[in-house]
Amino acid sequence: MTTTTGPLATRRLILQGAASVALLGLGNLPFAATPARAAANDKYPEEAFKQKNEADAIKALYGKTAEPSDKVKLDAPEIAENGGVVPVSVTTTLDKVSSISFLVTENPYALAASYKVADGTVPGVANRLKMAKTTKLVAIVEADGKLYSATKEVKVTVGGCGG
Amino acid sequence: MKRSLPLAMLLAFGLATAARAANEADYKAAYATAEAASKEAAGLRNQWTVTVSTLAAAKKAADGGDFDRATAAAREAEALAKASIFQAASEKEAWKAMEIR
Amino acid sequence: MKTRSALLLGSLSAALVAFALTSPRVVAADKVDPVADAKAFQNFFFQKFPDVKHEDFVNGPYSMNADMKRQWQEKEEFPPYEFALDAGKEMFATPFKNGKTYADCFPNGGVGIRQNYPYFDEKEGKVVTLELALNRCREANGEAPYSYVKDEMASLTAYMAFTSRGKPMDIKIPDDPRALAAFENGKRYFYTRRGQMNFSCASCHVQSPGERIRAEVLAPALGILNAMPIYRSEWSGMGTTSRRFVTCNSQTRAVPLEPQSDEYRDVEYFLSYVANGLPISGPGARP
Amino acid sequence: MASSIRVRATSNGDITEVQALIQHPMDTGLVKDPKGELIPAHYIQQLKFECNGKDVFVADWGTAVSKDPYVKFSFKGAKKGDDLKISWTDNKGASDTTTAKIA
Repeated sequence: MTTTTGPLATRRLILQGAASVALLGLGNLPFAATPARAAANDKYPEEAFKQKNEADAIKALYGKTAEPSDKVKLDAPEIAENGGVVPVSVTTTLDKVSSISFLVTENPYALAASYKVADGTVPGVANRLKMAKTTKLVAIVEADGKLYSATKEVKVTVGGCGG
Repeated sequence: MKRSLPLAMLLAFGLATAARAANEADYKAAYATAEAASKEAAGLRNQWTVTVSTLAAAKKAADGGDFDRATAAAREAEALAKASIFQAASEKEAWKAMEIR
Repeated sequence: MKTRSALLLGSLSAALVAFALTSPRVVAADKVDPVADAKAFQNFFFQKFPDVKHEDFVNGPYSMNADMKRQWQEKEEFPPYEFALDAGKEMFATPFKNGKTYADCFPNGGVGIRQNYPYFDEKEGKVVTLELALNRCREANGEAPYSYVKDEMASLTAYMAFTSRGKPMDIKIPDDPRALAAFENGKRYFYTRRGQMNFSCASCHVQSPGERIRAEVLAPALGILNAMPIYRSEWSGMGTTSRRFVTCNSQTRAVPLEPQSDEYRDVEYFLSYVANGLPISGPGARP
Repeated sequence: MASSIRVRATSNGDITEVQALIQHPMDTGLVKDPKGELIPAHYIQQLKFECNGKDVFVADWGTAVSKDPYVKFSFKGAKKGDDLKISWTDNKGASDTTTAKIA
């Protein structure tokens, strides 16, 4: 496994340090300080999960805004078979990805899930989310300190007989 | 459309509302006939959920002293019960029409 | 009160319309012929959906809608009924207080036999379903029976179904007039309209499978029980055949019967027999 | 009782694919029970995957993650037989952990 020594790693180190300082409240400084060892218990982004809308959640989580990119492949159903279990996944060809997040704009709290992607982990994740109603689904990928996003609409209807 | 005649009559009877305000006696009579019809529907194993809930609403309204609403609800419950009884009787043969052969 | 009577009017007019709509059909001789019924039943669906592979019918709504099938396949990678399956396997191995286990009650230790249920018990003269047999096994060994609509029963039937996955449904009708009567009674129940909605099982699962009723795509009746018990996202939990029958009834505003009443046992007998040859795919995941 | 975490970790060559299914109600705190009272929020907040002493993947979850949550990802740098340690903690401070061998 490539340990994080060598020039590439130090540049990454600085970047992470910068990113984490910017995140202030998140206090994952230990993450930057000891990347070589297992990342310390990075703090749960409490604040970000409290935000109601998408923009505030992204700001609380990353402290910057994202720009759409077709390098972020978001896969979600057109019509959810059930709003409680919506299979959603994202893959990306971007490299040096450090974080992936999902936001469901119409949910009571926009931020649904956020993943910290370590070095050597394939940048991609599949999970099952809840969606309150027809909504925009936004996937955010943090690569090399910049934020990229992809958006898709998922139709959700409530009730029905259960055929 | 021989079958629709009794249905129409049933409908008319169900919706006829008493002219003057209903009193407890009216309610008791209406509730008794509704309950009998509901028991018959249950006996045919073809009870409707709305019959049960309308009957309960009638009782609740009566307990609250609102005999107008209670009597109307009891009458409606009776009509629903009668409709489910009619449904059970007519389906005895009607189901064959849908059968895949 | 006005809305109630409007509702009543609506339901009665629906009943009238339905009578007019049902196309007159030649009334076949009244001799009960399950073999012919099964063939006609299967051909109806094979012709109505020519490009659905025969064994795919057991996947219910997913055989009718590609987008939903993809969502289902993603769920099947690590299905939500995994926990019920493990619980069922554990329960099957845990002996009763008297030291016996479920394996002692069933042929072949209960493994790989789900496709033969329900069967007609000639001693009792009635249909015996898997859920009934499991509870009878518990009672025979001094244990309290499980509820037919709760998780324990679903876990047990999930495990037994899993051990039969892929095996073709193989329901037998012995040459016994009572068995033919049970089959006919099940068929009648399946086609009989009930509830204020005035629907029969066939109104949804024969006349309009593949179409949507609100958000749900309706499953075809052919093979509809092959995936039982099912984990439904709607219930976010397991559902036995009994639970499915009871909820379907109340959705047409018909008061459900007791689980495992004769009508339910017979309609399960009818639906399983006409699906003979199609593979068992339980436990299933559904919307 | 078996662990609440079901995991499948399969490696082909350098990439290990990990799938996890966790038994947890993931209550949002916004749903009422049949008696009409709010069911308090009870959901997994953090789920960590650790292999060869390094956190390969950390999930921070909100209330919008489905009941009996599922997650799938892949990572490089592990081989068959390595241990993959999975642990979660929820907002009530409950936790569970399990270790799986990479097949």
